[in-house]
Amino acid sequence: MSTASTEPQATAPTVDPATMLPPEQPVQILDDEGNLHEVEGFPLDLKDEDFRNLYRYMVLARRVDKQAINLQRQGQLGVYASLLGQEAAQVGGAYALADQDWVFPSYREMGAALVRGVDPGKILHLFRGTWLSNHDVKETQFGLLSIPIGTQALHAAGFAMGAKFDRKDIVVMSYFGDGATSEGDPHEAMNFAAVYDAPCIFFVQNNQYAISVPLSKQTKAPTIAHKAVGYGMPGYRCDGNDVLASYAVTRQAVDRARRGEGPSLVEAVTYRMEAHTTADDPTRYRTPEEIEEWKRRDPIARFETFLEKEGLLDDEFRAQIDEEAKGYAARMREEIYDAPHGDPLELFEHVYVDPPPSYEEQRSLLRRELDASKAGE
Amino acid sequence: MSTASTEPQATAPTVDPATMLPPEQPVQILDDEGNLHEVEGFPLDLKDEDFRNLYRYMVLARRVDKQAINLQRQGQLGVYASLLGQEAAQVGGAYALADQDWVFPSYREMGAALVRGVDPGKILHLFRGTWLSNHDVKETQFGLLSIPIGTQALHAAGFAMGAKFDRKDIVVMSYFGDGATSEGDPHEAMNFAAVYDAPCIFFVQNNQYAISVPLSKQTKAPTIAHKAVGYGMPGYRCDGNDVLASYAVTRQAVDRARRGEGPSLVEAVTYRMEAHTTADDPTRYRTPEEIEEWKRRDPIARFETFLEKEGLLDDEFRAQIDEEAKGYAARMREEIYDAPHGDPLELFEHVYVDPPPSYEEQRSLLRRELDASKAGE
Amino acid sequence: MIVAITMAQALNTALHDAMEDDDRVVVFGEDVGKLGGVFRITDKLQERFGETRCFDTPLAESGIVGSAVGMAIYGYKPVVEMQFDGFTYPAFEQIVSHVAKMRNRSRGTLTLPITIRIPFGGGIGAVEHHSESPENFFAHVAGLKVVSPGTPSDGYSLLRESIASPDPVIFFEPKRRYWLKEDAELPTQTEPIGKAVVRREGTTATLFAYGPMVKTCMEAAAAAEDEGWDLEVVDLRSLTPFDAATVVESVKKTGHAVVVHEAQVFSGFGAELAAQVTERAFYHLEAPVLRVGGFDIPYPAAKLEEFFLPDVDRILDTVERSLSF
Amino acid sequence: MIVAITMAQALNTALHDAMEDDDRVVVFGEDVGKLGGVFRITDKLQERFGETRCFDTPLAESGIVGSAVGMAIYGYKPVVEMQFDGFTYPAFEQIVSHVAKMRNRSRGTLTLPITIRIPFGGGIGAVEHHSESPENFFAHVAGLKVVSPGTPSDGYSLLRESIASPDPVIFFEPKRRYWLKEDAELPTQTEPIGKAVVRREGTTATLFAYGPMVKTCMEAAAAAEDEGWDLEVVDLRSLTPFDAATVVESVKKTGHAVVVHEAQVFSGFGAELAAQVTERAFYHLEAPVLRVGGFDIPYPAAKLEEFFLPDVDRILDTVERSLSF
Ligand SMILES: Cc1ncc(C[n+]2csc(CCOP(=O)(O)OP(=O)(O)O)c2C)c(N)n1
Ligand SMILES: Cc1ncc(C[n+]2csc(CCOP(=O)(O)OP(=O)(O)O)c2C)c(N)n1
Ligand SMILES: [Mg+2]
Ligand SMILES: [Mg+2]
Repeated sequence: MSTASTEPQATAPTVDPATMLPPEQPVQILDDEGNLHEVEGFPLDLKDEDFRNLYRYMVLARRVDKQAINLQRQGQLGVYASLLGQEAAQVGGAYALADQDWVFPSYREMGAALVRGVDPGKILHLFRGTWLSNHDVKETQFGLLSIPIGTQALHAAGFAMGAKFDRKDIVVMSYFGDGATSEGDPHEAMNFAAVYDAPCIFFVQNNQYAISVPLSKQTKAPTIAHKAVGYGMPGYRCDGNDVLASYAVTRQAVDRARRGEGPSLVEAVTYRMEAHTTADDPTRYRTPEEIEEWKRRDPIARFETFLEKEGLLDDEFRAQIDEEAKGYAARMREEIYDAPHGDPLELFEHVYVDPPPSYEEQRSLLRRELDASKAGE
Repeated sequence: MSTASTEPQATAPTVDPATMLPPEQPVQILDDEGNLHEVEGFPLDLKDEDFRNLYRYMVLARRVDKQAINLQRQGQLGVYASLLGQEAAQVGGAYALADQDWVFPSYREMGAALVRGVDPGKILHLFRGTWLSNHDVKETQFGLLSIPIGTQALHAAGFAMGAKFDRKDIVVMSYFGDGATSEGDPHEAMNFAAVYDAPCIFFVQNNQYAISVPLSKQTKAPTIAHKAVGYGMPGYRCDGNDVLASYAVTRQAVDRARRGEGPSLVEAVTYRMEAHTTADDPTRYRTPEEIEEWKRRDPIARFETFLEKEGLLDDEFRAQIDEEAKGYAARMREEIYDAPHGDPLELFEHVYVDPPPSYEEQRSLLRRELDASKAGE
Repeated sequence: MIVAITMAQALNTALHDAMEDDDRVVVFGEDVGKLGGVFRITDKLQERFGETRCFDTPLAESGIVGSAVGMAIYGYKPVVEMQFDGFTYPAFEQIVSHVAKMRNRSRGTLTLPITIRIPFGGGIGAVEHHSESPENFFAHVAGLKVVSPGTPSDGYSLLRESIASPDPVIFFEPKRRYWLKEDAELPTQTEPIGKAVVRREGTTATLFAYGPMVKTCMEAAAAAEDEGWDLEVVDLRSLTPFDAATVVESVKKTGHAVVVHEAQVFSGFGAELAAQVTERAFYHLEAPVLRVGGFDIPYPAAKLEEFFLPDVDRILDTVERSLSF
Repeated sequence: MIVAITMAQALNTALHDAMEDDDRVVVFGEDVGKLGGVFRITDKLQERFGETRCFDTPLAESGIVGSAVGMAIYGYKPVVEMQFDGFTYPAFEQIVSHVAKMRNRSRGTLTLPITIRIPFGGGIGAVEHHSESPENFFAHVAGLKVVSPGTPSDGYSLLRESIASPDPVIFFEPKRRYWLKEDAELPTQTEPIGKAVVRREGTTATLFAYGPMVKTCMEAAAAAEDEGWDLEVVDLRSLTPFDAATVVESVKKTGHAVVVHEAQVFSGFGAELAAQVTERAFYHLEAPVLRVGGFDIPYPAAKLEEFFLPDVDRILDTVERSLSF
């Protein structure tokens, strides 16, 4: 590490308070009919290939999500938290990152995981319960799914502080939800990141609900993006069902962080089309009308219209994605279906590098129990 | 309680985002030379009597503070957190409350305590260590001094929620410092209060430091008042060394709360002239020049100039305050000097209404120990 | 009328009845309103009592407990829910530094009649942080009562008593027993908080448990008959106050004590029970008090929890170890 | 050169040397930079190593620990300070749910070499929340090491080892012993973490202690000579790992065990020690393991702390009780 230096870090310029409030309307580049409108300050530097890739990831995310729900219905997963409806937010946001960047997700980021090259099958082990996680964080630069709400925001901030102190070109992306903004940890994380000008993006998928609690009962702030003001950082806001806006807005935040100008908050306004998790019953707290309303704003359909108009979507490409999706789904089933848990004795393997002496006794006890139950079978 | 009603509570109007940012300069009504400038939106509804009272409380606060420091120097208090320099912020803010209102202080609010009629001698028991507190909260409507930073903000929010649900005309004032704004609890408190439109004022004495940590390392926000934006409530900002501004600004927030329009944040920009506590050595982290600079902005001197110009300050009044201050100081010494702790067996008295059976055994043990040590003397 | 009621029904009815009887009782937490709680323990309370008596809060546990402190000072009797055991930790400071200490700090002038409900323990195949047993953190904090029912009728009675208690109560609900049934007539009134109850009389050895492990111990005792062992089962019902008298009486009779909980054994509540029993019944013990619990590892993933959790076999193996000491 | 060094100097030097030896070691927390910490344990580190190696944070303990997790994943070895024991609670969730569990959760791929320094315990006449003994909360959490030095030379050595440890360590500094002196030469290298040490050999009974109570127990043992008792004193040095072997060996020799800590006795660490000793040395015990600690009440105001805290008299009374069992 190159941290022994005592020269003071360059400090980012303070954000001009006058320009701090997010615009009244979220940035939208594709309108609901799939027409593209360039928005000042949020240039699109995308090639045809990128447009097609964004589409591809969204479709894959949806298919992977569907497969996961099916696995849950078949009793193969204990529970699953669907991203349906949030494909554009996740894919657009994650697509703005560079190879060397890192992600600290919550538990609903299968789409972001896909973009970052994480094997969705591996992630599902958490939901199946074969182990508490099962992808290699260091290899994928994708943190473990975090269940205690908002806590991962601090890990992201700390990681970004580390990168900053170490003068490395790494941007860190932290995902959390609208509900998480009420917890103390994201508050502390945004404050820490801002104070140290850490290259951290706080990407809030505002899907309108925290389980059953609607946004209106979560905060009185006009928007989630307004929360950035209190940390002296920019608060961006985009139509989270518009993959181009999600990308372009996040890209501004990422570029800013990469230039050493510190963190940003990005609010992606979207909607959780499914239940909170497969264990939830959303009919208790929301209406079919509301869901219908959002269905019309489907992120994939909208982008499809655009791509078709642009001549970027042909049957061959669709077929290719379909193949790829089938491949993913097959791999997920292969990875998860009836996947056995490992040797129970592994439970003692990873807690400590240097386990206490009592572990030997406890391991023996478990071994005896396993032997006895085998004998009893 | 009148809470059995099921009709929905009236909700406060959402604050207009366009008007949300605090003004660039804190509201100042008395300039550094003691000239009064009325500020639009912050009318002064004060009579001569009130002006004199504000002065009286500030002088008393300073004298009481001085007596406390002396008691500490004489070994009569274990530690003490001085309010020197913050008289205008505390007195002006507290003066805006009505009789029925409540206060939840931190540990530096001797000035607010005075205004609210709490006996300063009683408060000092905390710092002497005769007991963990010693004033009657219910009688004084002044909460216990709270040491874990920012935690009392939630008690204030909860109390205000209670008052709101019970449809009682009570405004709650929560004091905390610039450092406290970094903790999770004040964040959660401001969010709760805003969501329920609770009549709660979050009064931040920004005295520029959290022990040794200057504001610039505490937050990147342009001002503390900007933090209100993220909760959808007004963020007021006043010159905390101007008692009239502190009063007038807080008064707006209090009136708003009383009208049922919800909480506000008030930032009083001031300076801690003394060490953090008597245990601290501020020469390690701040310069004499900085202190000199703030000395020139002394809250009492400034107000004195004004009162003199207005003919509101005569020798008789000064003498009267001096008498009163002497009386307070005498009472404090009387209360604290060599004050014995109570019967150690009282330690078991107040933990539970229904103590566990083990308390009898433990009380006997302590009784035997006390007897033995008496016998050994 | 005596009917089969579940733990969940008993708790829901207790909340309902408490709110009916005293309009200072308010219920709040995450998703407790419209949804009725993720386990439906607060089902229909908002519908019945309105949004100022039962309401959803923003997602913030310290906020929930800290605002309960303020509401209690105001004069309410807050009953708050931590959605799961593992999400109690953000509220730890408010519980330890204020809920537990406010009365003592105020020299008795501020009592906080707060009930903090926590669905706890494993066995339901949940994801991480949803199966923790944090009860001994709170047993170590003076100023709290720590209560956990093992049966539906106790669920009702202990929850009513907790809500009525002027002292704050951490109320641990055995979530895997929410669907446990018992023939009972509500309202039930069982023994008071602080009283342990002998659920099954026996002479060979005593099993001590609370919450979810009461049922497991009853099953172990039944199975032990095959071995010719006549096990006594004592349901502690509360950790604080701890009913040393009943516990010691049983040990004096059987001479063998095994304490069972799901929590990790190291510095778990079993240690306190063992230390007290040993001190108070030293010459009656024919073997040391043995402890059965989770291993000293983080709670495992769902498919592995059966290897972590105490079960009939682990209990009986331990009884055997005690008897052969 | 052997000179009289204080615990504070030993700890400060340990931090300095660790930072010198490994530039991944970073020190942060409230007021640790310019001020050098309220107890000056981090004195001059910022001056020497710069603001990216030793820095002040905003006032937020969860933030401190949570960002340490992120920095550790990045590759740093964070040494963070909780300013006082009572201010550790806001960080409880990050410690319990992440610091302790990350390595296991990640199946061994993410180790978190974090040291959390906590000045703890009473006896310095402080105001509320500045004299707590929360060690047993952490001893109950699998995945943590819990360490507390009783002497300056251990202070240096154990802190160096904690910082070097790939496993996270909660490092409890006995604040009332910061000014305790010992003739020693730095750097010291004492027994490793996990090894208890016999500080004084004896035959009548054994006193077990850690952190601030080691000195008190040594004083008690000296005073006990007047009674004709030859007390052994064992300094545990770490609660996790717990050195059952050394503890049991001593009990087998003396037959009488008294465990001493400042923390409230109920569900304190003494219970774990008592339970283990009883189980492992049942037939060698001539009396139950007795526990000496604070009463089961909140830590009292400064003028009353002497009545709460264990002292030589309370220890010797308890030894007497053990001997007359
Ligand atoms: C600290 C904590 N408290 C409570 C929960 C239970 N819980 C799981 S998800 C959830 C709602 C989260 O809402 P949001 O942050 O909006 O994310 P979303 O699920 O909508 O993506 C809650 C309350 C938790 N996981 N962690
Ligand atoms: C939770 C918690 N962490 C740390 C401390 C130690 N501490 C006492 S005062 C203080 C600084 C507070 O600064 P600020 O909020 O600005 O208030 P001020 O003292 O300046 O009035 C700190 C860190 C504490 N009391 N509580
Ligand atoms: Mg959401
Ligand atoms: Mg301050």
